[in-house]
Amino acid sequence: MFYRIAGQYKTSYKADYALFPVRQDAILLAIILLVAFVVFPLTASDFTFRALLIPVLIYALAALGLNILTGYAGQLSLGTGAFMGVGAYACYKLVTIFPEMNVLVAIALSGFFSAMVGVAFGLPSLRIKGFYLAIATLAAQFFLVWLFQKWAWLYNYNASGAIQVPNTQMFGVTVTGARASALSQYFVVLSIVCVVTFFAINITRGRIGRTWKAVRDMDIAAELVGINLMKAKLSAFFVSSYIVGIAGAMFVFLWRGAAEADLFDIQLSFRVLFIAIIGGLGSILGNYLGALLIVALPVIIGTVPAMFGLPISSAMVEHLNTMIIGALIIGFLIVEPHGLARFWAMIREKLIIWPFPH
Amino acid sequence: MESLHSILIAPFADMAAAPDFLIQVVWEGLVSGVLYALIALGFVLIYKSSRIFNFAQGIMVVFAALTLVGLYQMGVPALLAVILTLGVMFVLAVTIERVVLRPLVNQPDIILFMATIGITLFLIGLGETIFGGENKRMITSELYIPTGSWMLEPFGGFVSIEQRDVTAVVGAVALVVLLLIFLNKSRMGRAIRALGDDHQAALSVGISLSTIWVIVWFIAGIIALATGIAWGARAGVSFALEVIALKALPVLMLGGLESVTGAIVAGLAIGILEKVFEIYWGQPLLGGNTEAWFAYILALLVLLVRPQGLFGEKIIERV
Amino acid sequence: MNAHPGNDLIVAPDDDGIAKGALLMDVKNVSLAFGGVKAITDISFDVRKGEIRAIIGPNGAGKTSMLNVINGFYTPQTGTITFRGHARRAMKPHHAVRQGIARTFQNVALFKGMSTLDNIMAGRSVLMKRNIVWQMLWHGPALAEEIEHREKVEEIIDFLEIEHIRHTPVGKLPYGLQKRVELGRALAMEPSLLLLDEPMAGMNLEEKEDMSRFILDVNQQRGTTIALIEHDMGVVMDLSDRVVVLDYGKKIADGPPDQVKADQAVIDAYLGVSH
Amino acid sequence: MAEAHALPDTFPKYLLRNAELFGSQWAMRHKDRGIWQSWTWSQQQGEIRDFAIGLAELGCRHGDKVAIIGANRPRLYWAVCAVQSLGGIPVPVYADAVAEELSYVLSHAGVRFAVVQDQEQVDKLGSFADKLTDLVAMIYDEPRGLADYDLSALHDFADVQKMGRSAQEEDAGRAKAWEDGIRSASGDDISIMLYTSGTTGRSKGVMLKAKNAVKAAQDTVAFDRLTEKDSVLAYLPLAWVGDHYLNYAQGYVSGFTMACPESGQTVAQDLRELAPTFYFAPPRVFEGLLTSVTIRMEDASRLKRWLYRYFIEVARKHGEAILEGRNVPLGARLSYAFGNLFIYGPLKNVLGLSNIRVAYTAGEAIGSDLFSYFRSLGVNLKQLYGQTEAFLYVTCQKDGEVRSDTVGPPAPNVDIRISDDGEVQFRSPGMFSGYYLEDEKTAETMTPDGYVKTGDAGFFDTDGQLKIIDRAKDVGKLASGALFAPKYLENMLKFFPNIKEAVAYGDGHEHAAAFINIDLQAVGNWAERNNIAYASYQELAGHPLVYEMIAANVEETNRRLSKEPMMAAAQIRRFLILHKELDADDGELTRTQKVRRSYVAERYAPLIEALYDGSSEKFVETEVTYEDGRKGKIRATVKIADAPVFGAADPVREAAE
Amino acid sequence: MRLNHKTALMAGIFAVGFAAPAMAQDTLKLPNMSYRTGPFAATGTPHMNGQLDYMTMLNERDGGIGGVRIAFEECETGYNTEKGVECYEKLKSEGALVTQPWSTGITLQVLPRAAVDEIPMYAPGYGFSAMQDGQTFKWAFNPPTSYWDGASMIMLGISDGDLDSLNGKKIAFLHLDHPYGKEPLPLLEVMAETHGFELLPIPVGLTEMQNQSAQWLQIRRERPDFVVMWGWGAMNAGAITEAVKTRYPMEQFVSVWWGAHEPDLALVGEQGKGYRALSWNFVDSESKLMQDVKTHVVDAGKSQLNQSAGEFDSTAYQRGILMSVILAEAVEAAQAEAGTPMIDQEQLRKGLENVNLDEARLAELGAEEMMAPFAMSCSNHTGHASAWMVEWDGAKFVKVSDLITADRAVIDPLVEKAAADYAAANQPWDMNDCAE
Repeated sequence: MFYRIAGQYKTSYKADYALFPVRQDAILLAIILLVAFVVFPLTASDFTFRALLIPVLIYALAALGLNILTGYAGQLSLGTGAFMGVGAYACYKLVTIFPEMNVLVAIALSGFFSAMVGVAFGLPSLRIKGFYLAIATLAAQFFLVWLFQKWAWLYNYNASGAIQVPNTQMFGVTVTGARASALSQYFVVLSIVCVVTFFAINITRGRIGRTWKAVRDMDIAAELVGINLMKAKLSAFFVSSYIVGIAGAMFVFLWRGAAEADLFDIQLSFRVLFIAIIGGLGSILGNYLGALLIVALPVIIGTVPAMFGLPISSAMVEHLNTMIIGALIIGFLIVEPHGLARFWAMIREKLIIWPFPH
Repeated sequence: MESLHSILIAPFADMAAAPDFLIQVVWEGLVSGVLYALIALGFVLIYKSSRIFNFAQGIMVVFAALTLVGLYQMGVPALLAVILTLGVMFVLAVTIERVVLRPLVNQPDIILFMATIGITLFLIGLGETIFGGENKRMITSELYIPTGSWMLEPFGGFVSIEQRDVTAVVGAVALVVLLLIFLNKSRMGRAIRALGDDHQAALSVGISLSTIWVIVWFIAGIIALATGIAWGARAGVSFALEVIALKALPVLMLGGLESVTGAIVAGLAIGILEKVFEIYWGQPLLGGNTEAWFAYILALLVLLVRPQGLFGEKIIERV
Repeated sequence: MNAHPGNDLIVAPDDDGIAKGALLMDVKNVSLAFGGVKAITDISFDVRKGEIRAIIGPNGAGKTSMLNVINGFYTPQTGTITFRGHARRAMKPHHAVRQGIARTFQNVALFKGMSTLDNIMAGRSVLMKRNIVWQMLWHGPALAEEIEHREKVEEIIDFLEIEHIRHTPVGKLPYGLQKRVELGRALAMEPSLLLLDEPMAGMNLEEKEDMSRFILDVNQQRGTTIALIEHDMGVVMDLSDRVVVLDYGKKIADGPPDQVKADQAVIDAYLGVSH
Repeated sequence: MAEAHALPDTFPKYLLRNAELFGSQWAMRHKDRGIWQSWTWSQQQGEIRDFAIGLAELGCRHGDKVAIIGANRPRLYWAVCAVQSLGGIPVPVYADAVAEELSYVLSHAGVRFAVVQDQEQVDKLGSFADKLTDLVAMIYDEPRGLADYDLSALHDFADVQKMGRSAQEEDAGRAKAWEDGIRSASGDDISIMLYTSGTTGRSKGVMLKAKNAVKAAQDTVAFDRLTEKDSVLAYLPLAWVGDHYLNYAQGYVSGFTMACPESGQTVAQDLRELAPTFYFAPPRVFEGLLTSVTIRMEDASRLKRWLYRYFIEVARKHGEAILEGRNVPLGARLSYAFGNLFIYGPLKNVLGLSNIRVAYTAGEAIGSDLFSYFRSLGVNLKQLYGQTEAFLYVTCQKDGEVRSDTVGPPAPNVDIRISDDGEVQFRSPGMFSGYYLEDEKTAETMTPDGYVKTGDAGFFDTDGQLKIIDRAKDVGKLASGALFAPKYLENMLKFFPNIKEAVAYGDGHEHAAAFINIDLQAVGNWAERNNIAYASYQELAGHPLVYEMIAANVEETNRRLSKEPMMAAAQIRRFLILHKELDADDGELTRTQKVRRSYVAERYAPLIEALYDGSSEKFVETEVTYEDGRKGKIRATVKIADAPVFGAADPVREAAE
Repeated sequence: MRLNHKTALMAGIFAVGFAAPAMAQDTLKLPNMSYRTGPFAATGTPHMNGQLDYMTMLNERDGGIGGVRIAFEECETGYNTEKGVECYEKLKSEGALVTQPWSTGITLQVLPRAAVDEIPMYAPGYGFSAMQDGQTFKWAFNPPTSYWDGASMIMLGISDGDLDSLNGKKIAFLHLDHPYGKEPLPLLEVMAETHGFELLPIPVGLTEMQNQSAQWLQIRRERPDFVVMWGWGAMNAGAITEAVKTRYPMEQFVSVWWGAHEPDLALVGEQGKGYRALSWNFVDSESKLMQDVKTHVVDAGKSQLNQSAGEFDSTAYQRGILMSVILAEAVEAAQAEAGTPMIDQEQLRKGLENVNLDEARLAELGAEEMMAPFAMSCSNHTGHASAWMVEWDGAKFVKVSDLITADRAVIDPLVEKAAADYAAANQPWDMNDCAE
């Protein structure tokens, strides 16, 4: 209906490869960015930033990283949480060893550490496939978290074993640590997420993305069209772990403020995996939709009984929440196994051919 | 040199120095291994029959145990509670088949896998809503499970063997034997085994797919209850049990996803090896807690050599 | 502002300096066994530049194994394969592609989740060079490269008359079209030797005619050398310049179609199994 | 240099002018290789120049005929202009013409060159190469499959352009000379020769002089205010006057962008992508669109169906008034605006009609509901009446003065008169200069005072709009002497969605009567919704409720007829629903799906008899040909129904007086 | 039509999302971050029931504090740090006067934020030991005693006051591998060095809490003279059953106060005889305090506690009651100082600094047998109440020692250093000016 695509034709491949070949998509994105960059900062409360917006963005970024590996390259990973941890600890070490380093630089560099670790644990993917590969990432998950606990150097021999984010400034504004305002952290997170998403879109639609998808769809055929499986898989592990790593660094530096090893446990991995799957494997947009559902929904559900003044204990809300999330996951998988992204694509398709049904 | 000594020689010297202790370690590992194997067995059955990687097996253990204890606390006699719990597990199997499996037939593996994680979350929420989140005591003595221990005194030391652990081992062996008889001798069992290879072949036995699924999930439920009782007797019943179920994953991988034998052998092997490694290498050299990852790394290393697991069938790639 | 509208003649890109009719590939004494089962026994034959070479034989004659050996998927126990003057026995399939050997598969091996366009573009992965940094930025060299290859791929799409399914996920296409897309993907690699594994299996008469036409066009217009396996004897005899006949992993005849057709060993082999 | 200020009088001159004025504006687009390949006017000029010079190298000279055969492709359009630039005469020929027909046209025209699309056409021409004694060379656009053809007389379009370019490289003055040649060309040269499709007899080559053609185009471009900002999708046959005029001639004169579809099958999709501003389609295309809209809406959700019905009703009431800028209450305007948001806009969007500024339909009568439907959505759809001999336009409707049952007042500078026997005759700027090599036929078509006979019967309505009622030779008289125009009645009947085909009789009879074919799809749908079971067309056709429904349609037709003084006498008193569908396989229809009235009359003579003898039913036996070629007989007892007639206000006995 | 249902669902979800939460007025918002779910619920729940019931009792009996009703809202964290931060933000946005993070992990996260947001953080009996330094930790309070105090008291308890008697002994420190469990380590390390005993830290991972056979095999091998347990949740029950199984002498097994938890011991019953724990509170169900709670809350059916399991008589429940007693004291003190019943965060902070639960006040409350007196001040945010050793007699805990007092000489310098380090790591850091 609102999508009027008649007359939006392409006269060059360059135009065909535009980020948004359909004008309305660009408008929609512009509106979303306007809301994200202008409307929210003007209206949202600290709670909204800290409990909804910032975590949604960071989780979406982590899911984006995972999606590159699992959705695009077809390599199941259950170790996302630990790779986030690598990013977080790397960032912590960088910031404490080089206090002068701009935290953005530290975050960007920390991704390389997780990328390295990701490639190391990705090596078995050359021999092991499918669910069996999950064991490699699970091994990473448990081994790394154990390492975060035992390797005291990582947390600067802190008595509590936790890492505490120092206050750091960027352009005169405190962006990390307790003194950072939610708004400034939100802006940093939002900007990083936008840039990384842009890069991710570009990679996934180009040669490398095609290579990954080819490996995902049929690795033997991919090899026989000349794709170097090792390069393809390991590059997916690299890029994926890089993004997951910076998401982990942001997770601690721009949101949580402190972290202990258990933060990066398998529950975190599953959470990110949920987001990627509910959002839609093999999609960039889906990660955001999935994060909205998985991260924001519980927060919202938590406020519902209070809104209606229902005398339900917070524990009961939490129990019900767990149930609802479980049921939602099953429900979504049944209704639309390809996730929210496909769901949106269907709506968009419907809007394009409106008023016709097909 | 010194480090090599501490890695390669000292542990064995320790073992030789206190053989009673070594026996105790192995026994402890064996008991864990039996429980790992039981959980893995539930996985294998479901995977064989429906290609579903059932992550919910762990929570089914908790749920079964919780239901049993919860019913007992409501005043139901212990043995009746066991029967009622089995009924609950059957209802659960039917519900899962109807509500989850049937609509998701023919979906990719990962979707089904995610659905079982959904089931897990749902059951956690449900269990906590009904029975509360606190730790509960397993009704060990009420079920006539002996609670004492035997003290063996070999090599001048001692080995303490809990009677309930022995019960668990014996019970597990009995369960496995019954299961193997069922799988090999009954028509239904053969259908389930056939299903792993070929859906059509299984259907030709004349049993509908959904019946088979219900039965398999129910058997998984029985195994879960047995596991829950055994484990609950050792450490109480709470949702923390669920994390132990994750150990079943490396067991499965190591054994090969479809092999019943594999699950048992790998379960025992992992149980014993992780304990021995922890005691003789992990604690002295690595700061302990190596059981958190040992099983996974071991499975990974084995898979690198045998990508299909110890007992899995060799994968031949064709084009 | 496209400077070349319409349909430029697609020129064979494999400028490998081998004259038409000269030796392109020489298979010498190749044997392959799985465990104890012999799939191929001591087979030798050659492929000349610019010809359509058929490999035929009853089921289980070792035809597909032969192709798998040629493109490096299987490593033969003995024998050598000399391609464009380089002799080798074992190699990785992606190296075979780099050397200029592309193939299609008996059971379509497309990337099901990707569109026709992406499938064919994937065939050009080997030829694309821009690294990940350029890919991330997209605008600039990566886009220029993408467009350059897109133009080549569009030529193939046009050539195979699959414009209307350009953006359709191949998993949703009928079998005949999938085969065509697969051929397109192989062509995208700009091979000097194109291996076709039963390109017409499972097709109806009309689809077979179309496919025959495409194969001939590829051979004639692009000058691509083709080695194909086919069950349909009629098609093989019409299409190919020379035929090698396998039976139980052994070569039983080799020569022009007419000669092969008259060969007693061939007749016996084919009578021996029902078709 | 006075000429420089005068308007150009040939299309190549326009090419030069456009390249100068609109050098960077798009002249041509072609959906190819997944995108719309586009050329500006100056690029187009370059393409044409290269080809023209190459063609000249091949020996093409002033006066040479060059056949152009193929689908709508930029290169074929360029060939047209290139030939014109050399003083040659392009002869576009229908691409789907069979070899025999093609052979006649090409040898009749004496073509020296042929520019064809692909291997198919090359093969076709090759099949009668011996007859084409004048043919020097053949040039093809698509090289596929032509690699191993004998190349001596066969050239690739690109190669010819290459020849042209190397000729320019060798002789720096060559391009200039080419342009000079264009500038010095005379408007009296024949611009193009269009062979009329021969419904009767052999095709005739209609010769059109450049200055006439240009003048006609200038008039209509001004009439519809077409500019270089406009765009069209050229999807009609290249050899048809409509395509040549609307797209090529108007395009060169106004400088607008012409776009060629990817292929014949993708026209709808391409139209949707392109969303042109100027559009022409015959009524059946609009009818097809409406049918597809209706059918697709049937499957839509309840809410959408409701929205659709509600807003289409709003549009029906006010849409045309809004389109024509008449006074409409504010509330209605508001409703219409919402309708535009929810229904009209999206609907036009999915049909590719979003940007239409001017749309025409012609060729046959269009139903008023159908016509109003598109107009009410905001599509400025108008009618025109034209002929090859007129270089299309004879009449056309002005914006705001549009009716469905007339074809409008005379086009600018066109002079129309109705002959004594009711035939429409005209004199126009674009008028042809004669049939090629057939002076005799030219003389037959022209009146001595220089009017062209159209062969159509018609009359001017009170507001000065021309109404075409039938082919002049088909118009008959009732026994009473009143005018009887069968096609007119048939068309009125056919506008009802339930009626697929109608055959009217009455010439020499007391009254008019009709055979009716129901539309199986429409009536079948209706039957399904009303739970009427039927096993075959025959059964459905004979169903009493169907008769009732059709009777209502006939009655409505009569009511309308009664309001038209010229036609009131020819109301349909009796009708029957034919027990089988008229079928081209049985010879009842032409291959172009037109009714062969006399053959049908002969074949169903007993039924005609029954229509006039008052009987209420009649048994008939008809031989039919099945799809697989077998023959069989079907038998039926056909009911005959009466229809009420309405008193005419003022019956008129004679036509044009 | 499938799509339409889905669309409706989505619309519903987002509609809910943008509705603003309602707010209650004119109450003292003293929320709690509870965990009644997850592996730690077992020990958490009775404490939280106690905290809640005392506040409910005040509302029922006195109409709140100073005439203003108390809104003791709970926000469920499941001991999950992530949820805890979310709860913190949510409660902050609702105008909470205090934050009770209830897990050392959450405490560490919230500590710097609370200082910036200027919300007093109340961590009774847990949290970061250095928080006692009120000059550095202006906004944080951990009365009545810190973990370092606890560790010191345990050492004194097992050595009967003679720390040097531990010389040459081997002490295993069985702890949860979590910031909470690691908290006493720095102090214990210093003490081990000073007093010549061998400290053997044995961590228990979150996933191993219920299956500690590896840890207890290690204990069996190492044969320590004492096992000091710093566990929580399912870990304690696991450790106690393993200890019984391993035949570790119970009288050498000592826990911090959280280990004084009757249900854990009930699992082993008689076999747990001799097990000791340091506790800063003691059960006195007949006290006026408890009887008031019983009358106004439990018997009135307003409590969530599990009566059949004897929760009312449990150490944990009554400890929870005392946690709220201290907080209520602070509110009263704040009201008195501010001169108005409706106080703000800064006033409550002052109130906490002015808590003085001396013997007289404890008697007035009817809790004189339940805990030792203590007082906080601007520079002392802990108060350092003394504690008892309690011992499991097979059915219940009994006092087996007099009040033990922590060794300040060892602790205070460590606190000073830790506080300084903390402030340095969190520059810029606002100090509390206690000069006035």
